[in-house]
Amino acid sequence: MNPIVVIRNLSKSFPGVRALDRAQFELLPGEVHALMGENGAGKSTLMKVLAGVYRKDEGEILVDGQAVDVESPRAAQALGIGIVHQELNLMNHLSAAQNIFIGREPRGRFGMFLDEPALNAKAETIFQRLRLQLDPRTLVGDLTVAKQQMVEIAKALSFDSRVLIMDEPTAALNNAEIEELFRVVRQLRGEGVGVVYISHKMDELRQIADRVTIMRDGQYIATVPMATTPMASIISMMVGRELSQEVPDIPDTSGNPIVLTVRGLKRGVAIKDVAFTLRKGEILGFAGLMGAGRTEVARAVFGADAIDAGEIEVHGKRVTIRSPQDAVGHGIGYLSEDRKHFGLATGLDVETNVVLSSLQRFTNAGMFLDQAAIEKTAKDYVRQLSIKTPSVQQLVRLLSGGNQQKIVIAKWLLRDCDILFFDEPTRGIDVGAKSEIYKLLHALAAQGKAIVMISSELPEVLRMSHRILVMCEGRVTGELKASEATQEKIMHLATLRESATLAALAA
Amino acid sequence: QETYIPLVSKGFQHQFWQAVKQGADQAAKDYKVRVTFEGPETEAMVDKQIDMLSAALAKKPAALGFAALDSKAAIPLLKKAQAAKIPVVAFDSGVDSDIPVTTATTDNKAAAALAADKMAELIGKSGEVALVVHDQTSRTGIDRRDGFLDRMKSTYPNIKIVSVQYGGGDQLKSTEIAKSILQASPNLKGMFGANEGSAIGVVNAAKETKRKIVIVGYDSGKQQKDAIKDGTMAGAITQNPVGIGYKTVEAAVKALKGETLPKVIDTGFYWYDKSNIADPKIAAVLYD
Amino acid sequence: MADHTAATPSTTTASPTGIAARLFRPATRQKLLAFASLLVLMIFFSFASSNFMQTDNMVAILQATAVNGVLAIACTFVIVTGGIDLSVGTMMTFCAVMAGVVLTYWGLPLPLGIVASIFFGALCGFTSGVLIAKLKVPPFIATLGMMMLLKGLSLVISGTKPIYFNDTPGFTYISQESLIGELIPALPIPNAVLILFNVAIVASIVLNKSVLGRYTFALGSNEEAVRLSGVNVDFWKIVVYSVSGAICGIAGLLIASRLNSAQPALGQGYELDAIAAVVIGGTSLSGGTGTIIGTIIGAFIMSVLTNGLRIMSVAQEWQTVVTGVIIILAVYMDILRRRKQ
Amino acid sequence: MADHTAATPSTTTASPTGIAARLFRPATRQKLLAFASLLVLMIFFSFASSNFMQTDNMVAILQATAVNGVLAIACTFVIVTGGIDLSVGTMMTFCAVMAGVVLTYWGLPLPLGIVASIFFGALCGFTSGVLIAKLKVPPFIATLGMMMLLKGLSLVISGTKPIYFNDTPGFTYISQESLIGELIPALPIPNAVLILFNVAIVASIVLNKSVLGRYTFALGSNEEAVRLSGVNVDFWKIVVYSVSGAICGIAGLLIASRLNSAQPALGQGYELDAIAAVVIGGTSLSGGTGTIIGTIIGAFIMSVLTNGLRIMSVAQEWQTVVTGVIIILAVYMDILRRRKQ
Ligand SMILES: Nc1ncnc2c1ncn2[C@@H]1O[C@H](COP(=O)(O)OP(=O)(O)OP(=O)(O)O)[C@@H](O)[C@H]1O
Ligand SMILES: Nc1ncnc2c1ncn2[C@@H]1O[C@H](COP(=O)(O)OP(=O)(O)OP(=O)(O)O)[C@@H](O)[C@H]1O
Ligand SMILES: [Mg+2]
Ligand SMILES: [Mg+2]
Repeated sequence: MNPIVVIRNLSKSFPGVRALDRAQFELLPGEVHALMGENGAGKSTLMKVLAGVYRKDEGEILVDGQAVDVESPRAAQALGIGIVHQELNLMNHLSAAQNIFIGREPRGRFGMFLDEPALNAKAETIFQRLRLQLDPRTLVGDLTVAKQQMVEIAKALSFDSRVLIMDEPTAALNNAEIEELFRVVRQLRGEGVGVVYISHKMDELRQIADRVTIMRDGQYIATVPMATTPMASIISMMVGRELSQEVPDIPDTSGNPIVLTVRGLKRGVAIKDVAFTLRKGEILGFAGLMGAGRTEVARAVFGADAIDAGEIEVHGKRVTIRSPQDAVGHGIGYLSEDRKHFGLATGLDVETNVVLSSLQRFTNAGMFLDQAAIEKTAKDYVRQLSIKTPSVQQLVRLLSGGNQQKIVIAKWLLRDCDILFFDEPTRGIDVGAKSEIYKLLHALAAQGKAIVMISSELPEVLRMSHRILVMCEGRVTGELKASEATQEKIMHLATLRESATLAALAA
Repeated sequence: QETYIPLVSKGFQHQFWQAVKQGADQAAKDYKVRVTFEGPETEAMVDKQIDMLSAALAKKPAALGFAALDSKAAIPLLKKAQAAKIPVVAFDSGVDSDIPVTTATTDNKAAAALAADKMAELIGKSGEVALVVHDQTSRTGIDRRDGFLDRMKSTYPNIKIVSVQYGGGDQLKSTEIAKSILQASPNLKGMFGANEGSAIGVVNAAKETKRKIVIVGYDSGKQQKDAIKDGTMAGAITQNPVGIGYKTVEAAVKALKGETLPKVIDTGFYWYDKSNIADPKIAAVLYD
Repeated sequence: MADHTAATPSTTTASPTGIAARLFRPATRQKLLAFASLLVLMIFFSFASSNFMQTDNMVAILQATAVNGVLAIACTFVIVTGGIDLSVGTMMTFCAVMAGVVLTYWGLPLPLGIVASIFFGALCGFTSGVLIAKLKVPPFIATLGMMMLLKGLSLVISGTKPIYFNDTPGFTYISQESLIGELIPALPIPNAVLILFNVAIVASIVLNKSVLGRYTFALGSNEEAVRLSGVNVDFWKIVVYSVSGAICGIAGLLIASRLNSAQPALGQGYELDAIAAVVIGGTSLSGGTGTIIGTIIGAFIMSVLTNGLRIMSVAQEWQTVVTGVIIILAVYMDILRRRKQ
Repeated sequence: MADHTAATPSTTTASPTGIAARLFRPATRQKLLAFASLLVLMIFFSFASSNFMQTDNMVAILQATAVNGVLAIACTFVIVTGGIDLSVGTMMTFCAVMAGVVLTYWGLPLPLGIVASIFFGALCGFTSGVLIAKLKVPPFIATLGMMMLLKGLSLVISGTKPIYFNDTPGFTYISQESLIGELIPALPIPNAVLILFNVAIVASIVLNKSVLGRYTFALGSNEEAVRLSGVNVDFWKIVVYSVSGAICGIAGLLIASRLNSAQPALGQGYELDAIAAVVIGGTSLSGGTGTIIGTIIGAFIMSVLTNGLRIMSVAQEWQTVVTGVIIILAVYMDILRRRKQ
């Protein structure tokens, strides 16, 4: 079989960074080809060059054996190359259907006016194919990150491309949606489409990928078949060393003092009478399906959104939290699931973002900044979290997605809160870094911090939590001890709809 | 029922117009009528003035005072006033139409020509002269500029006009403009500031650059009077803004009573300098 | 940052049929509520002065809104893309002057003058568009430069004198006469107002139903995403600025016809009024949202306010104070209304 | 994992010491290049007119920049947060009028007048800040309203008459006299310029080295992220507008001292010049970036241009045309320079 895409000796530099260094890649029709590497290895950059977003510095790209110059996204589309970008690229003020067909709107009369019904119908067809429950007319800005991600995927599918690049498409998705996505991907593979699949989730890759190309520091390392290569060796190729997988033992925290009590929390339809407690030194996992309301709960407790009702006690004392400032004042931190919009000032540099919520600590006379101390602190965290950046003065916008995530984590570590909400903390983070973050969370808990970890990856919830709270449709549907929790039990609680819960409570 | 007479003027914020307003208010008191006074921000805003005029007409006034920015543009509304039997008194500059019952005005061209004569006399009828004017397109700006330039051209062949620039009557801008002109013309002998703001700008520039030139101004105001008293300014032309305002309202009242009015009420203009500034006749037409 | 609460007009939700049903939909109620500030103002002024609520004065208000309204529509397009156009005022004047050149200096027939005005508007808009899209000059600077350039050119071309249209008999018809008044004498609404509403309707259709409109919103929402979708962003941006320019050309005709002359010095300062109308109408300066109806309401709020204060004979310095306060209040009311939604 | 970060080029930025080395760093070269447009203009005018490059004229240019420069600095703070301030011009006038009230009407001593001007500026800024941060009125509208409000108030308070400072002998010293000239007679640089540079230096330090400055940038970059970091966003926004207002108060003193009077009708239109200087100086209107030095260069570009064209006695209508073109060109050059970087 002739490859559809061949990339040879491709190099690309950004100021201060050689993102790609003679990288290679080959894609066959009808295969799902995984691209793996640590954060900042150059995966996204390689694919952006292929999709016409960046121009290559040197090297060549062959499509169907012909050397091509992919000079713009439009040129890529003409070559049959479609891409789901790692970062969402949506127009929030337009509807889902309008987003999907931007630039290819069905036209009505005179070729000037839009045929909205046709547009919505076409979008609906794609949603059905994805088995996605979504009104094509909903504004994208009103959707959750997960739904937005699905819209991006629907958009890529709408091109009927021969090459489909998916850069971490499942970072925001839950298992059911991932299943649907995989079904579609397999179907496309059957039709002879070449799929490039980038992900940090190993189990997914096992399920879907045929071959894997591994990259490290912008260089090509190897291409191996997925089925026959042990995961450990792929990982060691990625990180360039062995990674130990210690399984932490779960301490008993049931006797620790309670640091946070939430009672009767209500907010519109998103949060319906939520109550929970959090103990010192405990990691409380929040499990649930997309839209279960976990993010909403965290934001409400943090004061980011106004609540309709509810009591919050911190260290046994009633507190009123009206703004994030109040929350931070009471020692509560919140790491958002949407780093680009809510976590980072991406136009500013690394050090500023790291110290953003602790700025007052770096002042002389309460006014002027101690620049040296800021730089030193930022450098410490860059080292501690292995953040890949040319300097702490680099703009955060220019970092790879995973490294951006680490900066948000650094920000909250530095703030040193007693109570931390981590909303999808490992989203888009590579295996190596993931285990670093796990270690970090355990270390924090061991220091006596209380942690709420919201995660849509069940294995992660199971592995990390001392106790698991499951939510469905804005209600807490159950609580599980770490020892008794299984994927099945969680899934059961996560799908307990309102009437079922009432019945269960009555029983 | 009190008699209501709105005055729609060319401006409102400048001291000149405030003086006109003062005269109108005085006449309103004397004749027991109610007047209002308004005008657009700049003398370019012809359409804004027309909106003001139509709002004034909507108030069903007894009579109307009007200083047209562009007389042709206002004719449809003036016709409406005529149809509603509202007498219109034009002031400041005339309206190209026979609708106004009378016009209370200063001959700006003749006044500027007088300024040119005085300037020529003071610099010995030869040398370089420059102008700072408030506006390039408004009637008063054009008339004062052309009145000055025409007289210079026709009567004083040895006087060279090196520059005419426009500062919108803004004192700061006029100062900068005058400074640039002084810089560009080291031999400049005299400068004419065509309204209060322009004249003050010229005075400021001369002070800041410590240049000795002959300055001729226009209108009055405290700073111009001070400059004349301390010799920085040789003299200035003043109109009789208070008189314009007074006469306008007076004429309107007379028109309402059915009295016949002359076609033009010339409110006059005067040259004033150190020698006659304290003269009661002059002092009466100067404003602070 | 994305503005999650803002509603796009282009996505009117599932349409139930029947006019009554439509009228009572929440979305429609919402839109009607946008008139609230305007109504409050009008009611207030009716009580404050008996001269306010009279046909003549209503007509005067309509007439006074025409030019600013059309300019505001032009601005709406640009602002929805997230840009800004400071040149609308002087561009209007420039177009009027060009119409004067064609009609009065060259003595060509009226339709050519109309075409010239709109053509030169589109040309100026095109130039701004090229500067912004191709040379990447920020809209503020490109249109500021354009504003000064056109102001100067108007003066140069006209010889710093007004150009009168006395030799073009039908010219005043455009703005001053009343087609409606000829049919219904009790409603002497001048043609300028008719033109304003026609421009508004066409603009509304273009913005909501056409490809151009779609890209206008898309550009304002996330330009990079549009570019990554393979759309020729530069081209569409240039089109938007050209359309906006052409609309300024219409405004140029309106004002020239109203004054029966092209006044070369006029125009600067008008851009602020136009932009204010757009923003009072609920369009966000960060782009991606906006409605023509909002803009029209905004323009009316401004002219009702100005007219009402004049009718009440409020001292002019106080008029300015009150206008400032009311503009803030009107927008604040609109914000409260949306927040409740 | 730690060894991997070492492999990345994080070592390239280790700062070389020594002033010479610093001067030749790319970052410094970059900054110097920002002066390019200014230099090109100055060289051009020197050739065009022998009267341009003379001490007197240089001093005149410096002085002509003072007011606009200070206003532009005020604007810079607001623009870096992603906001805009249309009220700087009339706020300046209002502050001048308030100084007049304190000094001339009430006859209080000079320092109180200075304090009053700055205080009322801060108060106005504070009010805008509250409207924007607490009531969520968009900055454009809040400051537009403020602009009109203050314009009206200046006229009301002053009785639409200039207030003269003849009874406060030291008042003209603020702007007109020359402290430097007393020491070095060859350099009669007026105090206004000294004040401009002092304000610039302090503003630069505040923007780059203080907590306020850091939050100013952060707000402009991503306000929501700052809020979710537990920062009191509203508070800091109000502080930024207040600081900006206080700086307008300084501008008010400068202009009042220069004209030895508070001219209540002046000020509108100055905001566009100030904002233009900021944007020409490379600050983006969408916030998050900006430098005071850039703003100062922008202000100088504008005044050199105006002065040069006047010295060349270019007809005024052409001055406007040329200014428009040059502003666009200057910004385009700056864009090219950054792109090369
Ligand atoms: N526009 C840019 N300017 C400067 N540097 C960039 C830019 N885009 C990417 N980089 C740098 O190039 C390197 C490769 O980034 P890339 O986004 O391709 O990584 P990645 O493999 O996709 O990582 P992740 O798994 O975190 O998404 C990183 O060091 C990143 O900081
Ligand atoms: N910006 C928004 N506008 C409107 N509705 C929203 C918005 N964000 C969330 N919702 C709704 O609120 C509910 C709870 O969403 P939330 O994001 O808290 O879920 P979650 O459990 O955190 O899921 P996820 O896995 O997506 O993070 C859902 O019904 C969702 O559709
Ligand atoms: Mg990536
Ligand atoms: Mg969530």
